[in-house]
Amino acid sequence: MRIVKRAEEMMATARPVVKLENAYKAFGGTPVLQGISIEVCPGEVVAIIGPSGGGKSTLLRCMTLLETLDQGSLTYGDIDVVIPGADGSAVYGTSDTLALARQRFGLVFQQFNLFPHMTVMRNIIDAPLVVQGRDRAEVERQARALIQDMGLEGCEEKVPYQLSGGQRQRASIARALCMNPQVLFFDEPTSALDPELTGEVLKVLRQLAAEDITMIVVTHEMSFAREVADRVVFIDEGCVVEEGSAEQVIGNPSEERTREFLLRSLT
Amino acid sequence: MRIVKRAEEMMATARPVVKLENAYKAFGGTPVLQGISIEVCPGEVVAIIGPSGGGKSTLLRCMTLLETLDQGSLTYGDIDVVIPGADGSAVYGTSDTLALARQRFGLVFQQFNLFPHMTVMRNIIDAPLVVQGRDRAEVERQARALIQDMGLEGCEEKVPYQLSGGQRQRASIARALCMNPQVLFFDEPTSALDPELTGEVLKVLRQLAAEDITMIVVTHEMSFAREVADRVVFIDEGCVVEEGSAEQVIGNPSEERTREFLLRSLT
Amino acid sequence: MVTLLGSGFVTSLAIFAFTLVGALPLGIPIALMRMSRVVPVRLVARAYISIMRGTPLMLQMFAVYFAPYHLFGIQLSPDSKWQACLVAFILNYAGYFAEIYRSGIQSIPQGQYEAAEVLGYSRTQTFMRIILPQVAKRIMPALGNEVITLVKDTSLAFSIGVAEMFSTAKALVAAQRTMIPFGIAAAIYWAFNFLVEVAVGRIEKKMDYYRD
Amino acid sequence: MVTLLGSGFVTSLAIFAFTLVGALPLGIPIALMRMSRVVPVRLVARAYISIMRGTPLMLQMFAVYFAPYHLFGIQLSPDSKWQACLVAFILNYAGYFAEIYRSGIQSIPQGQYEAAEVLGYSRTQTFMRIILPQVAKRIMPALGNEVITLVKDTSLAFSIGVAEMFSTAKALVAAQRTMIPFGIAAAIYWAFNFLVEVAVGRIEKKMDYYRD
Amino acid sequence: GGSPAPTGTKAGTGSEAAGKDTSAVATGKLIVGFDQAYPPYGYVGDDGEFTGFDLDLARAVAEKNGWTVELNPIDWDAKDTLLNSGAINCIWNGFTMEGREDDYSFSKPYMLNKQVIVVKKDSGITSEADLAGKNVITQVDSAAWDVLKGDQADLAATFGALETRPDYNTAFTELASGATDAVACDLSIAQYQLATNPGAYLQLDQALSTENYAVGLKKGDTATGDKISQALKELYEEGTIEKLCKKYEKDGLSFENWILK
Ligand SMILES: Nc1ncnc2c1ncn2[C@@H]1O[C@H](COP(=O)(O)OP(=O)(O)OP(=O)(O)O)[C@@H](O)[C@H]1O
Ligand SMILES: Nc1ncnc2c1ncn2[C@@H]1O[C@H](COP(=O)(O)OP(=O)(O)OP(=O)(O)O)[C@@H](O)[C@H]1O
Ligand SMILES: [Mg+2]
Ligand SMILES: [Mg+2]
Repeated sequence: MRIVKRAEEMMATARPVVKLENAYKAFGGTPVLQGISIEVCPGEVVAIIGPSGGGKSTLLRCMTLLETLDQGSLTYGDIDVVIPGADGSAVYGTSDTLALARQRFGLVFQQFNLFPHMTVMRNIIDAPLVVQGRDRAEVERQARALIQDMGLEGCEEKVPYQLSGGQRQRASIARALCMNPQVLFFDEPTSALDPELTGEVLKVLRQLAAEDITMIVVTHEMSFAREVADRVVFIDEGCVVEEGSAEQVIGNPSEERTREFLLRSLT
Repeated sequence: MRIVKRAEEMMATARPVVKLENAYKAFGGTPVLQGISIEVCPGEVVAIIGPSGGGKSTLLRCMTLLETLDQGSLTYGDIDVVIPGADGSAVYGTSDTLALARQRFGLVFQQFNLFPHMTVMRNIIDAPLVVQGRDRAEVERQARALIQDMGLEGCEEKVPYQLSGGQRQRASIARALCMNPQVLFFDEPTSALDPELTGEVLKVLRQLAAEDITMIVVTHEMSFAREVADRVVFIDEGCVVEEGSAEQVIGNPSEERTREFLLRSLT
Repeated sequence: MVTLLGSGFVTSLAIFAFTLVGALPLGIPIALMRMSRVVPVRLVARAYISIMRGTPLMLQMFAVYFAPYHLFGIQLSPDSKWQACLVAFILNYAGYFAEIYRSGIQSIPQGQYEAAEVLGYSRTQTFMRIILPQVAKRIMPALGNEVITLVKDTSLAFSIGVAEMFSTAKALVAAQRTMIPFGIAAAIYWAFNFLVEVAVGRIEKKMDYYRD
Repeated sequence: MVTLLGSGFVTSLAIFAFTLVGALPLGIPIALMRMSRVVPVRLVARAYISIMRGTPLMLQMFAVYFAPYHLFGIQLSPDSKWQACLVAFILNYAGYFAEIYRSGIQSIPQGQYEAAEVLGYSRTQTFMRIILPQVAKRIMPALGNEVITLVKDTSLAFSIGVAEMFSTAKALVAAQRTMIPFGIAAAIYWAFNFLVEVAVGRIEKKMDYYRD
Repeated sequence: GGSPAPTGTKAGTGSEAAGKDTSAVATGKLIVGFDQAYPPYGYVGDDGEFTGFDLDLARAVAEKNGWTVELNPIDWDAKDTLLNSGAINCIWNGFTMEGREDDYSFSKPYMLNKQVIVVKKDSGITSEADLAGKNVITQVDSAAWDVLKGDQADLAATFGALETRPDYNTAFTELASGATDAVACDLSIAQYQLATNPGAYLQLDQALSTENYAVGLKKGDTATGDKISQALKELYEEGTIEKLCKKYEKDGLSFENWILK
């Protein structure tokens, strides 16, 4: 049932849902992103891999507007979120523009960031009700379906501290999905999951891909990347070292650095 | 270089460093541990695997005295930490006994729990200096070696919030190791690590095993369990479903439940 | 004597209640302004808090009470002292509450703001739905301190002639040359503050259903 | 006039300094007792805090001052009022500080205690090395509130005849039939409290190097 | 009423021009500001009502003049501002006029008062000379304080220390407990203390001063002052004053001290 979509095909057929160009970002003088460009088309699933500290999370945070870029441009479909200014520094759009863009994407945090004072159910339905103003019955139906998909039955009325690590992560995935985003970012979505659940989450991600939801997934599980991604981007020291289909990058990397990284890993 | 030690061999030669018998634990009426027994011999590496919510973290927390058992007994070498009372409920030793036992083990948390106000270096050396009263120069030498082993060079003077997810986890491993524990517990030590680093951590764990440090590792990475563990324990719904060598449990499980779990997983 | 103190206590209670109702909400915008990124807004809030906390409430009460007369020559009516008293109390306590709110708000981990931001919550929604409920739990003990101080500060109302319990006790001490009225006043204060403590404790307990 | 107020202010300052030096540390064991698992210990601490916060400091000062005479018939010396004043202030403020400490201590995530416990830190070490430094950061604003209240509460010392600045101002107001001494007193208070705010702000900033 | 501001162009408070005339003659309402903790002149009675010699006088005077009366207990520190702003229009509370002539208009003085010194009986102090090097306290902003800072400054200079307390109640507790050696106070207060603690205290024979009580009014409000003086005189002639003095005799009031005849 897997929908095979090659990056090249897709680029030809549709305008990218999100496009980052030439992104630079430094923390207190230390460069973390050094001219990264990424373009993702509707329905595409992109896996971002690379060594720890290479800038993967920072990249995601810049694309989800949690960190500000120093230089570069960022577009969500027809929305110009960041454009390069005259002196090259990044110029952000109005807060309305940013709010509009935020409706297009969701993010699952590496540390989950569930709301500790809300039950799992409330965590999932609150934003759809409050931010999107959707119908309560409909939102709850969707939430229940998501809870089912994520294997969280029985946890609806628990608060986050009562959940196991994996349960927390799945709740936070369900929360992001319930907003029906066009693009979904994941920061290591399976890092706290056992293999069984990793399989479950993979199924959900595939289903989402079939529903034409674009996904950008930072992961360090090569098998997961291979399974789920249409395209793999290898990032190290704030640069895109190599990118292409999973078979290409993971199976037969052309760059020395990638090969080294993969060789030293377990899989 | 891998040291192959079979569980059966070891049990015959040495008295267990930690022994948990017949452990029961419930959270507000919901049973989480339902009569688990585990015995680990010096230098042995035990991997605990099983589905999310199965009670792995709770088991570790009970063994590290962070949760109190409802029933059962717990022994660290010659120290009786918990003995069963007349009515079957667990009876804990004096606080001196518990303190003595704590010197024998270390724990790497799933959520790291680094001290946010201390630099990485300080996080690592503070307990050895303060709790164990060791010589400062010696502790710092060891800490520097651990920082090297963990690939944390350059992060010595950073505080936790400035670290990436993987860096945090490695810092917390280094912190536990610097206490020179006899038994080390890990709750998903590689969950935030990329494959490359997983390999590194694996190397460290192997080295520790060679130094006769006993390890109990909760993990959901089968390949990791297979690589590192002398023995694998599969836990579901608070019970030990199956246990044996990695080849046995992961490669050729005898229980239906285990097979199902492994089949549905990716590896 | 007890009835006399009792009726004084009703006045104290009224000041207490009105001040809470006014100052607890008013402290929120002040705390937010105090943390604003817009420098003039932040400075205004800082100055406000600084003056309200930094000068004696008694003098603030004088200022509020007599300002209409001194500045505009408006004659005071017997009602005005009651109004002035409440205005001064509310303005003053809002300054204290603002700082307590700020301490709570700043202790909420960044991740909570980020999660709310990505989910599209507006700043107001983030504050009301995500931050404030968690802040409430954290600041309860400090808030209890301030509320209990307020109970006793009601005695300052007498500086502009609002006769509350403590001034009544003072008058009785003078008339009867015994410390007993003070003792009774202390007991009444303490009993009421005990209720406040119990109430605060109950709220704390109610919010104990979750941990961070 | 300003010199008169100035010398009163020195007294205020002395009360302020001694109270801080005494009450800030004293609050810690009280807070810990308040959170103790041993019920009687906890109840004693609760009662202490309840009485200290629940009854007026002025009456506590009377009680401390006159208790030796009324209870034991001990003759007081002219020095005793100064000692009584300090004892009452310290005991009173320790109660307030204890509650602030408690709010901070309880807001530290459980994981920090667990990490310390597993590493073998004793309860004291955990508290001093892991918890307190993080608490300090969180409670700064609330502590600022209380410290600033203390500056102004020094005026209560006059109830047992310790002539501090505000009572001097009052006497001047009465003698000169003008509110100007009050204005000056307010300015001095405010200036000093401004310094306190700056100091608290600087400490806050210094602890800003980390986040949770 | 809209009658013009009272006479006296040098009236102290500048903003008067902007305000209405709030005097009792203009409004027909006597708003009495008093310290409710100052027996026997003004205090809270056992029944909870404001009572006291001066308050009774105020009621009687108001009745004579056809004014309504409002009793307003005040914080003594705020009396000047309250009077100037019109929140009260007289201060009637054992109010000594000596030394205050420039700040208020007064009725005619009606009562004689003395400032005296009280010591412990067994202290060995029997005269002003014995007070040398001793601690003396008095109430803050009291007539005794004014005297010791003014006419009797030479005597005060011989004291070990001269301090103030918020109220005489505290002062006498200190005297009893030995924290101080002497209290300087009004005659009526001294007599009350001597009466209620027989054998404990001794009043020095020599008075620090004699002075007069009068009703204090906003500077320039001589019209009300005249009306009050007139009414007090009539009350004396009717014998009402003598009855009132009897009523408060146990609190140290004496008809002999009445001077407005
Ligand atoms: N707030 C910050 N201040 C300073 N340095 C930071 C900050 N956040 C991240 N860094 C540094 O930036 C680099 C990239 O961090 P990032 O979190 O993007 O890595 P990552 O690729 O996500 O790693 P991991 O796989 O371990 O999560 C790291 O060296 C990290 O120490
Ligand atoms: N404090 C608590 N209160 C109530 N229930 C709890 C609490 N802690 C854990 N549980 C429940 O106990 C069960 C076991 O949790 P535990 O954390 O041990 O699972 P786990 O095997 O470590 O899972 P994971 O692989 O997801 O980390 C879960 O169903 C969880 O919801
Ligand atoms: Mg990361
Ligand atoms: Mg777990």
